[in-house]
Amino acid sequence: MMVRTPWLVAVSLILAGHASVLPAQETSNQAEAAAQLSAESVAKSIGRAEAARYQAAELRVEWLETGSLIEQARKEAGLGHYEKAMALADKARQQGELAVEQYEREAEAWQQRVVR
Amino acid sequence: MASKIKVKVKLKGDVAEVKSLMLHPMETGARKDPDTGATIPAHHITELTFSNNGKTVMTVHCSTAVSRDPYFSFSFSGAKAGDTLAVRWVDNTGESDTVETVLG
Amino acid sequence: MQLSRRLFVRGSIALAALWAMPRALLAGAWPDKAFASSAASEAMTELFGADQATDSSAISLTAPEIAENGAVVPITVETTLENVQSVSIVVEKNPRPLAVSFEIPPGTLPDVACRIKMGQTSQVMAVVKTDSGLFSAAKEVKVTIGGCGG
Amino acid sequence: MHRLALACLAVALSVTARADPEQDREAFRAYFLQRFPDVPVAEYVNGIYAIDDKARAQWQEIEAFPPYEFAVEQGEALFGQPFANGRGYADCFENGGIGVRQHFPRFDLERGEVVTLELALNLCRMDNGESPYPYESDDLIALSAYMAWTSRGETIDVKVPDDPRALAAYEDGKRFYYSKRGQLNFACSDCHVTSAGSWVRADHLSASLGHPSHFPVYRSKLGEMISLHSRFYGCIRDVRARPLDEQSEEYRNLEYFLTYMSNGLEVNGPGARK
Repeated sequence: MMVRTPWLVAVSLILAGHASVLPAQETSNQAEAAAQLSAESVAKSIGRAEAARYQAAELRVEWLETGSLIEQARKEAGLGHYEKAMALADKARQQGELAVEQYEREAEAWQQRVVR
Repeated sequence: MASKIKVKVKLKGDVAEVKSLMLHPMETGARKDPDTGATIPAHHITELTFSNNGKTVMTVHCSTAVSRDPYFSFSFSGAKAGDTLAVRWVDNTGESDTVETVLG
Repeated sequence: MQLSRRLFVRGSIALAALWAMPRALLAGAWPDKAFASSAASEAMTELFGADQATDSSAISLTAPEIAENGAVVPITVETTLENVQSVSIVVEKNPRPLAVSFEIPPGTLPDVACRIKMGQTSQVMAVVKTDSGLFSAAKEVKVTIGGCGG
Repeated sequence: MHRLALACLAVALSVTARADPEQDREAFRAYFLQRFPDVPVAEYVNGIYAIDDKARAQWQEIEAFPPYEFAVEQGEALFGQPFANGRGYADCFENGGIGVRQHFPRFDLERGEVVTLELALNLCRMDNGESPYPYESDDLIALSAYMAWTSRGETIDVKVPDDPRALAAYEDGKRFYYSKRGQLNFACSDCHVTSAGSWVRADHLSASLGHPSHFPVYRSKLGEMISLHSRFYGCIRDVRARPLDEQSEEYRNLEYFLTYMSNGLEVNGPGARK
């Protein structure tokens, strides 16, 4: 009865990993590109993230951290840390998109889990 | 609410089984306010006394390691219906609370 | 009573003879030094004048094996020892190990329960003082952190 | 022709799948009874303590003198205080509000929505010219605790009236319950049906059967009383989704579905939890 379920943890980790864009994954090419980032392009990314978040929020399926990621992105952008701000905004946008995908998938998938 | 101490006594022969629960934050002084980050000062009951018809039947000395909304139970002999059991605590800020109950 | 305690607090070496006396019981006041001690043995010495207690099977200490919640750990201590003067609960790994001390006058039964906080997995010791010395029983209580409920 | 028959069959199937709360309830209950054959059905109202012996002993120590008694006392005092217009809570409920917890949440045909006990209390206040309580208010939770207390031992009896709106609300709660959400991609049912009895980090997962029977609860961790919707809020946050507000339509519908699943069990609120 009291069986540990590593799969629960494993699934969470996989999903958490899938949904994150880790700065460590950035290559030197990206670093070069980052040097060319402007306040304008960062603002655009933040705008896209905000739009994705909004779409998820409208469906009432927004993820927990998306809003604070955008907030952090704005803060970093304000400090001129464009690379950091971009990574945060992209992560937030991805979260917004994944939440909407999750919602669409669940439109039918939930039926499979009903106890019958 | 009047007193923030609740006490329940069961008489079994001349033995009184006493259970008592009181509302108190029992702050350790190590906790931080999650909003402001400021340390919440220690605020805890230091001494709790139970006396039956004026005679002390239990004194409890507490540290901050006593849980929030403290609970204590004990038993004493020589009790009878009609006795008055008084419970009183004082805390490190000098606040106190007291309640009396008649054994039934 | 208050006076003898004050004298003691001043720490006069001339009063070293008093060291062995249980100050808390002597004074009947809140044993601040014992409660402030950061080591179990120090707290014991402050409270009882000795840091050693004899293991006793006459003490029954009920505490959970795994605490459901470190903030509320129910503890019960009962003993068949006679002439009990106090029952104290010491949590070795708490920042201040002495958690609570019950002073038991004649006529009150040595059967007490309370709920305490534990910061981490630790030995929990019940120390019973009788007219013939200090006795103890101990048990490890595991404290786990995290999850949804905790 | 063949295709048409299949389509008809599909429609017929989806209608039966959607339209029978009672069938859902029987299946839900049977699932847990089969999963934990040693646990008597009446025990499920004790949540995790129905299936975890060690935690149960500690919970019983707390129940020996539970801190929620202060909330019950506070709730009773508030319940008896008349409004400015001289009327009181007792005037808003059947049987003067005593022993009625088991009928909540109910589908209000006039309002066309699910009315939980907390919402009913606030509607009562507003109907009598008082301002509603914020849903996290201690006073509102105390009132709810008192009303649960007076209903202890009553059998949970939530009804889905024969009205498409009521059925839709029930169905919406059911969909919410079984839908994955949040970054961790969990549905309520993933933890509290499929994995009930298993561990998540340091916690043992409770069974959903009986979940709503004991609210509001005193949370030792917080040192305060919380509502069922505050627990929903916590669970949703734990799967890393942004929680919805207490008494949102979604949470009310979820409570409706979840409580219907526990029909036949006893009200035993308020409760004590870690």
